[in-house]
Amino acid sequence: MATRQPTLAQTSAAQNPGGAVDATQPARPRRERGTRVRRRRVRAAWLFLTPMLIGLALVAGWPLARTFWFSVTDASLSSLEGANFIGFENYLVHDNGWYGILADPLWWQSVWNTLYFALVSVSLEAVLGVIVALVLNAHFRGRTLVRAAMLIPWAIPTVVSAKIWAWMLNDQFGIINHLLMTLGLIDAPLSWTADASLSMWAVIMVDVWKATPFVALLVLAALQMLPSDCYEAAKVDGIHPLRVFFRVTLPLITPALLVAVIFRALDALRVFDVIYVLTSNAASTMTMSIYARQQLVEFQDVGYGSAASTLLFMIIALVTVVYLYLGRRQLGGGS
Amino acid sequence: MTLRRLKGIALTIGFWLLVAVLVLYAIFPFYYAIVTSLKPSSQLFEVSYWVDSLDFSNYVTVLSQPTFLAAIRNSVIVALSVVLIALLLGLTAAWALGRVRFRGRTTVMMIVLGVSMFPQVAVLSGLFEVIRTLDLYNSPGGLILSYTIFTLPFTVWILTTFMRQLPDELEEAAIVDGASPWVTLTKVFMPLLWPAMATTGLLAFIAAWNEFLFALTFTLTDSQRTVPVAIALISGGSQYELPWGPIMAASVIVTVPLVVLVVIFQRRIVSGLTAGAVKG
Amino acid sequence: MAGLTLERVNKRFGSTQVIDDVSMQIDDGEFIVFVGPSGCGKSTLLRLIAGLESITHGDLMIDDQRVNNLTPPERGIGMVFQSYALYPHMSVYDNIAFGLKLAKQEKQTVDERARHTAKLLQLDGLLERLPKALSGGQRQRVAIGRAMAREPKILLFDEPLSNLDAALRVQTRNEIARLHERLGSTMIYVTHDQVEAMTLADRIVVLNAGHVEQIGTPRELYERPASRFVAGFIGSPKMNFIAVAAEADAEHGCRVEIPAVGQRTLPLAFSAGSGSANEATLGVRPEHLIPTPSEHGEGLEIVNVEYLGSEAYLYLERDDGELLVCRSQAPSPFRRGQRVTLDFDPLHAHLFDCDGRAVPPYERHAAPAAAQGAAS
Amino acid sequence: MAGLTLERVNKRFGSTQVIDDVSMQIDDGEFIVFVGPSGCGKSTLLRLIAGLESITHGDLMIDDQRVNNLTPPERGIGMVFQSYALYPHMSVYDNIAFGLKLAKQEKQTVDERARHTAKLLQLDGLLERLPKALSGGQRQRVAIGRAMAREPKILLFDEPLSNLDAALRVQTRNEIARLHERLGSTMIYVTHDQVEAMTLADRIVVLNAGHVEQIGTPRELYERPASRFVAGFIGSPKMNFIAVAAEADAEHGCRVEIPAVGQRTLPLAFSAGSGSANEATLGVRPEHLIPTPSEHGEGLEIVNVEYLGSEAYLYLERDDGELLVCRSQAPSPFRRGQRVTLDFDPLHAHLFDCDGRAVPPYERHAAPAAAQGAAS
Amino acid sequence: ADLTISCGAVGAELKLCKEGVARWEAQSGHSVEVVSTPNSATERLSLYQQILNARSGDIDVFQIDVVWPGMLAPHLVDLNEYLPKGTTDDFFDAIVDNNTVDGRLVAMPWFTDAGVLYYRKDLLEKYGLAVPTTWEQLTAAARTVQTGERQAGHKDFWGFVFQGRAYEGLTVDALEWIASYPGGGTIVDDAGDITVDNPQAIKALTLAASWIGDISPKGVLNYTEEESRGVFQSGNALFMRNWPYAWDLVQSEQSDIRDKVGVVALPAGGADGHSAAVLGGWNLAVSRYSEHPQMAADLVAFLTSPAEQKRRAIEGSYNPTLPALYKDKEVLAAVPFFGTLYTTFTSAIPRPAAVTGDKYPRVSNAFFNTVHEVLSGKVGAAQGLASLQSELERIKRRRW
Ligand SMILES: Nc1ncnc2c1ncn2[C@@H]1O[C@H](COP(=O)(O)OP(=O)(O)OP(=O)(O)O)[C@@H](O)[C@H]1O
Ligand SMILES: Nc1ncnc2c1ncn2[C@@H]1O[C@H](COP(=O)(O)OP(=O)(O)OP(=O)(O)O)[C@@H](O)[C@H]1O
Ligand SMILES: [Mg+2]
Ligand SMILES: [Mg+2]
Repeated sequence: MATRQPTLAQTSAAQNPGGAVDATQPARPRRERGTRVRRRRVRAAWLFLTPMLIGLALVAGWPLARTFWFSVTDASLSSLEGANFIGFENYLVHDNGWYGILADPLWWQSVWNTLYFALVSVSLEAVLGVIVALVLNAHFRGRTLVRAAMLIPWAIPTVVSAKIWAWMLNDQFGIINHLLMTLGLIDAPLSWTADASLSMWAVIMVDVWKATPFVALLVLAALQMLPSDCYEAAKVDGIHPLRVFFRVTLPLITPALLVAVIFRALDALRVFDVIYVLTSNAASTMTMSIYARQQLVEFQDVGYGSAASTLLFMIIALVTVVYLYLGRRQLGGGS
Repeated sequence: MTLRRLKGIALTIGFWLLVAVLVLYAIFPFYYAIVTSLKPSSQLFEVSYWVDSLDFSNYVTVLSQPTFLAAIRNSVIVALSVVLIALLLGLTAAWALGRVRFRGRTTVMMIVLGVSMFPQVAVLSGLFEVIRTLDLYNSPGGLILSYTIFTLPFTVWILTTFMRQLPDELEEAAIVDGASPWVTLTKVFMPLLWPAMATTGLLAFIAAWNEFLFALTFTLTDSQRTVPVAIALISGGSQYELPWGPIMAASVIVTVPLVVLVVIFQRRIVSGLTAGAVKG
Repeated sequence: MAGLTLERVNKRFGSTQVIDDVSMQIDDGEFIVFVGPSGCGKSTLLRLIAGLESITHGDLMIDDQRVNNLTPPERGIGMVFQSYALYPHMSVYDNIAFGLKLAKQEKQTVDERARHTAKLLQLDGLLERLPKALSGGQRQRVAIGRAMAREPKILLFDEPLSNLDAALRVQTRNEIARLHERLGSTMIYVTHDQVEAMTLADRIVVLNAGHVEQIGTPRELYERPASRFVAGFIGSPKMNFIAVAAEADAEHGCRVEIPAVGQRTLPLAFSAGSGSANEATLGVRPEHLIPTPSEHGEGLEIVNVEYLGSEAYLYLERDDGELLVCRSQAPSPFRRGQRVTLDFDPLHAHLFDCDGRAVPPYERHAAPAAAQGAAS
Repeated sequence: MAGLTLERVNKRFGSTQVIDDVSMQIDDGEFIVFVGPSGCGKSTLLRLIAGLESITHGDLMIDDQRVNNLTPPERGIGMVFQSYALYPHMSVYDNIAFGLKLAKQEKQTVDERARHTAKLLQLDGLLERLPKALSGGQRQRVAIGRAMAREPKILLFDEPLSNLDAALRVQTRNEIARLHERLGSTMIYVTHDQVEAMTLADRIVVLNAGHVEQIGTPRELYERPASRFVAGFIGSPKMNFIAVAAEADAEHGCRVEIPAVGQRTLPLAFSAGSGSANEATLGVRPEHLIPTPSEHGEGLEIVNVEYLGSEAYLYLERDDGELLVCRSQAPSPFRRGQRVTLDFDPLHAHLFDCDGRAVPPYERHAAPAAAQGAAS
Repeated sequence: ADLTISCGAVGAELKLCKEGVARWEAQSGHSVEVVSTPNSATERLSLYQQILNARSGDIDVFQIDVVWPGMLAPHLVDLNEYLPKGTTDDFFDAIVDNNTVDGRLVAMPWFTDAGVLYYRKDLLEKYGLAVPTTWEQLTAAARTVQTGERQAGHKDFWGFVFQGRAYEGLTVDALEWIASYPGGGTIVDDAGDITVDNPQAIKALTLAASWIGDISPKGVLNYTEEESRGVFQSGNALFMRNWPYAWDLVQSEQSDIRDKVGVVALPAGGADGHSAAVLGGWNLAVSRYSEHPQMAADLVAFLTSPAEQKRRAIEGSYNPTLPALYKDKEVLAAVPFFGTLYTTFTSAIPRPAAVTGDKYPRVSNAFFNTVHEVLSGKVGAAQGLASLQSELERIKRRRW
């Protein structure tokens, strides 16, 4: 059942409430759409959606609209009211050379950093998350405790955990260097957060540590909802557990995994606090969010910062659409 | 037979090794925080792997601040309300999005997702205005409202995913029994969605519990602050001094309830809830 | 109480026509059974009636009111699902009582009815169990109980007994029959169990690939199947079919030339159809084949004798490899490997034209007309 | 190929004894059918053999090797599940091909076998569909195909045909029989379909509440049931039971006093049991009851006539409200409301003592011994 | 409460503020709520901006950094209108000037701050070295001691630690280096012209870059005040550039180096240079959206009064903004180096915040990023400053 609804591929294979629809033929005859039973259900659906939509409109609608607006003005924090419409000057303008975000090498660096960070950390989180979920799904003594232990990283406030890591990664009195040196793996302390070649990996390590439980928890829930008799069938057929995992378990948890990954990806693409606390705003780890925040908060340039936010939004949207498209393709190809 | 047993033992050892490595990676920083929190401030800058002194002064410092206890109370109120609201709105929305086909469904899903695509700083000032307009500034209400911006999207999406996996026949049986969508949702689906609800609830709770930026911006007085802000504002001796000991102690204090919560909730993440519903 | 009318009902899944112009009239209080091969659309048709699928085209009327747009409870319908569809988190008792509670019945009535239903289905000892701790048959009974409890106007069953053992099946079948008698409600029942269909039905609807092949009483279907499909479908073991050359015979009906048997005259009004003029299929039920031991090795070989306790089936292999089945008493006087010659009673023979339609009985007055029809 | 031995096998779920000291010996290549009422533990016993549940107590041997601790594939077992257990995300083809563990270069063999199996089960047109888009029967066939494809040593079936229509059922049944003949593998088959059990089985195992009631060939079970339970369970419609007073008769076996019929002598070696000395139950199968129309309103009333096409069942109501079933030809010469007197052939009568055990046939030499035993 | 004040985020600072407020409450009869704000200056600033932009009167009195008056001026009242004439006469002129934007006094100086050099008396003695007065001397002394200590088995020992992370602290540190050289300038001069690309600045940064990996750990590139103090206080460094706040801590009971530490003014840039400490410190301002501006101004006046500042100096070693207090006996008894470093505090140079106004954060950011790159060796000082110059021109495009 799981695969008939490639979750992310909303447009096609969604399931009919009444139970049955041909996956290859989403289009239905006109007449059917109008029947009262369906209309009633659709009305209930909208009714159910309304509170959520109102909530979102309230918390997101106005703020986002404002961000869009400011991105085409020269607003600054100290003079929001006196903002002037300046078109797309914040994005790109030619005035004795190119100016604007799109002409800022730092922006492009931050875009690259962000994508790199998101790709690496989310991939690691997905793989580790599935492994952790599988471990947590096994029956063994002390499972409760291990489960709780695995969730601790997620439970510690980011502000705090980033500081704990900063503390542990400190080049002079950090325990990591101490440990590595005691073990003889390195002979001089590494400056994890300052060294441009290491800092990105330090950040990734912390992010993976922090967010793996999120993926693991979702995958675990999906694992728990799998039909157990399929596994009995596979057991009787003597299929190697690895094969069962790749051919049965993985396809069946894919919807949940895809959702977990997309939310992780959205978070990773907007990554801010971990990096901010850990390495501040050095160019080697500057991400789009940090860039936008710097413009908005530190430089008070609301117009420019909003433009950066808007670009960030568009890049994330692009990535998401590509991801959803690939996710659907992959699911479609699997059947 | 002996080869079998050997293989079995090897597998067991491998499994426990994996568990050990994962657990170590997961809890070491927390463990280190505990170790640090139990050190007097003078020994802060020395590396030690074990708890070699039991100095509870940091805990005393933290707990003797009435504001910290108030912060814990606020956090609990806010996080619980956020979870309740997110699950309520999320469940209803998930039913609509997961089990009814209607035009605009994809759009709604994308809008929900789109909300998660803006950096938090970008919505900060607009949200601030909304909250002031609604007169929710410096009150838990403002936080509860603003937290829905990041808890709702993933709650909706996750619940939608799980909602879809429930057998159609169940809903049909409920329809024939004369259940309205609301009854179907609450009486039939909700009990079956416990694993998903426990999971999302937990994730939402923790997300709300740990949120910093909004909490900092939308509250002002100590009596309204939440835990992360309270921790961030824990006093050191002066402007530049970071009070590591108390911060670690506070982190440990606020993390423990979450661990307890996880232990409680995870019992809901149990398998086989839909077993016995249908033949195939 | 409710009568039911289907008028040219169609159902399409995407581009697949699953139900194709089905019309029928079901009287108030009738017990209708849908039969047909697997995948022919029985469940789908039932779901259309229940209101779980929307009708692509056509009208469904209950008591002369068009109900295409009503919800199942508004239609006054109860249903037993082929796949149980029990609420897995509710005890047996709650599963049965759920619908009653929703109907805002009084607590005591709910309790009484639920317990009564459970008792009827021998579920009294299991009331507190969850579905997952029940055997297949027990689950099926809970599903029946759930639909019965509300005593709806129209009760729909989708193969409700398919997981019960023989004894319980007979018993539950009788229970359903008695329930039908007591409630007098219209019931529509999907099954592929011949015995269930024949014994329960007031009328049987034979479906084939989404359309109705024949509607009639069990006896009509068994004795006067309208098509080769129905003839082959109703009756177990199924009717034997033999390709024959037929020829109209103005006086007695028609003559058929049966390979390896010879010529026989049948009282049927055969008229050459559109295809090859005299190609036809002779149908004889296993109980109407009369085997005689042959002395000299002629006739057909018995390749298998199936013992059923009260009777036995002989399987005879024809030259072309096809099997003929012959019903005999048990223990059978025949044994495997023996050779027998066959004959049959022409009165019980069926003939189907090349389109599979049954040839009507020959009536002295009708005969010329039929002959004329064939000539024109 | 593999023989199978169960030695005092027990299974407990918590405190519920589900399988109770079951022992049996299954020969290599035998076709064994488990029958029994719903919830008696058939599926559980099958799962114990498959290795899906662990045996609480007792030994399971395959080819004289104790396999209690082996995994299902190590036991060389294939299984068709009552609940299909199809992989929901795989097409029909993949479901069938998935279990075929063949070396990589033999991809073609996998493909061939999968396609062949699909063809056997008439699934060729559906190879690309997902289980979700199949009808109940189609799903069941895929499940059979999946287990068949691997041609394992021991094949286990848990009610594999319960969702097929009659025609396909007969056909698949024959398919399974032929498969059994061709592979020669041991097969264990759970069903509650009498016809399947009788026609397929080399031997039938009748289970009741977790223990074995009788093991024997279909004919043994039908003609010489060891207990009242088996007698009532095997045969449909089920055997008629009448409480009688019995008395040993040294010369002819025993005498029974039948209410409303009178005294009859049966060739059975009755000896008074431990309870009330001469309480016994007379069992007569529906086909051995001989109804005669009564002229003067005596005898029993026919309350129902069930028409089945090839035969009919008469239901007669006794004074105590119980029904007797009588098999008659179709169309039946009797009609509802008519009164008939009954008789039966003593040679086909069964007698069960107050513990439900069958009374053995009377043999001239054994009789005095039995009489002495009763006297002592 | 009648008023809300944000003053200080942390411990002693907050405590002192609360005590001061309590006194005013007792004296005036009004009630005041003290709210705590983030420790980090940037976060605090953005919180303020948020509140002010919403025209919210939630906070009446703000504690603002010396570099903020330019930015926040539009939202703050002109205290001249509410306070009696001559109130500012007794204060350091430099700070009053700093707080006067377009002729409006937007904040009252509360306490000041300036960078100082901490050193290990014991070690300098051990190696027979004098307290350095120039950066070059510091470099040499550090090298000597570091080599010696390491040979003695003190593997983790370093010569000099400072604040090298790419943040405002680095701007301060680097400005101190540059400004200490004659003609090094202050990035942007009072007229608004960009002066950063000059030979002296290049010299200063080249020297600083040479420290990294030599006398300063590589990790210093990610140090803030606390990390440097961590290294210094654990006995692993000879010199440390830090604010006066560290004094209390390194001299605390549990400190490893208690009584082994001395504090002097920062070294000068070369023989002809002069010690330059960058001005830090905080001021009190009144929100324009306050419902009781007069009452708030009174509170500000009270908190910045000599009596209050003296109390703070004694109890928390906060540098007063009133020259008179640096001669006060009781104050000097509590914090001895207030006397010796008086000139350091009075002549502390401000960052170019007033002149660059809104753009100051950008300027500072560009500056510390360049310095960070130079320090980490990615570019040479000359090349770095040259591109900084053009970067600053770019920022100046829409005028300061
Ligand atoms: N959701 C669906 N999408 C596409 N085709 C479907 C869907 N549901 C059913 N079908 C097809 O419609 C046909 C009729 O299905 P239906 O379930 O009504 O058969 P049935 O007569 O009940 O069979 P069975 O006796 O095996 O239960 C089948 O060919 C089936 O494959
Ligand atoms: N996991 C379980 N826990 C407790 N009791 C169980 C469990 N599984 C089965 N049982 C009980 O064991 C008994 C035997 O169940 P089983 O499934 O073997 O019956 P069955 O003979 O296959 O019945 P059916 O013909 O209805 O499928 C039943 O009473 C059932 O309720
Ligand atoms: Mg069906
Ligand atoms: Mg079973």
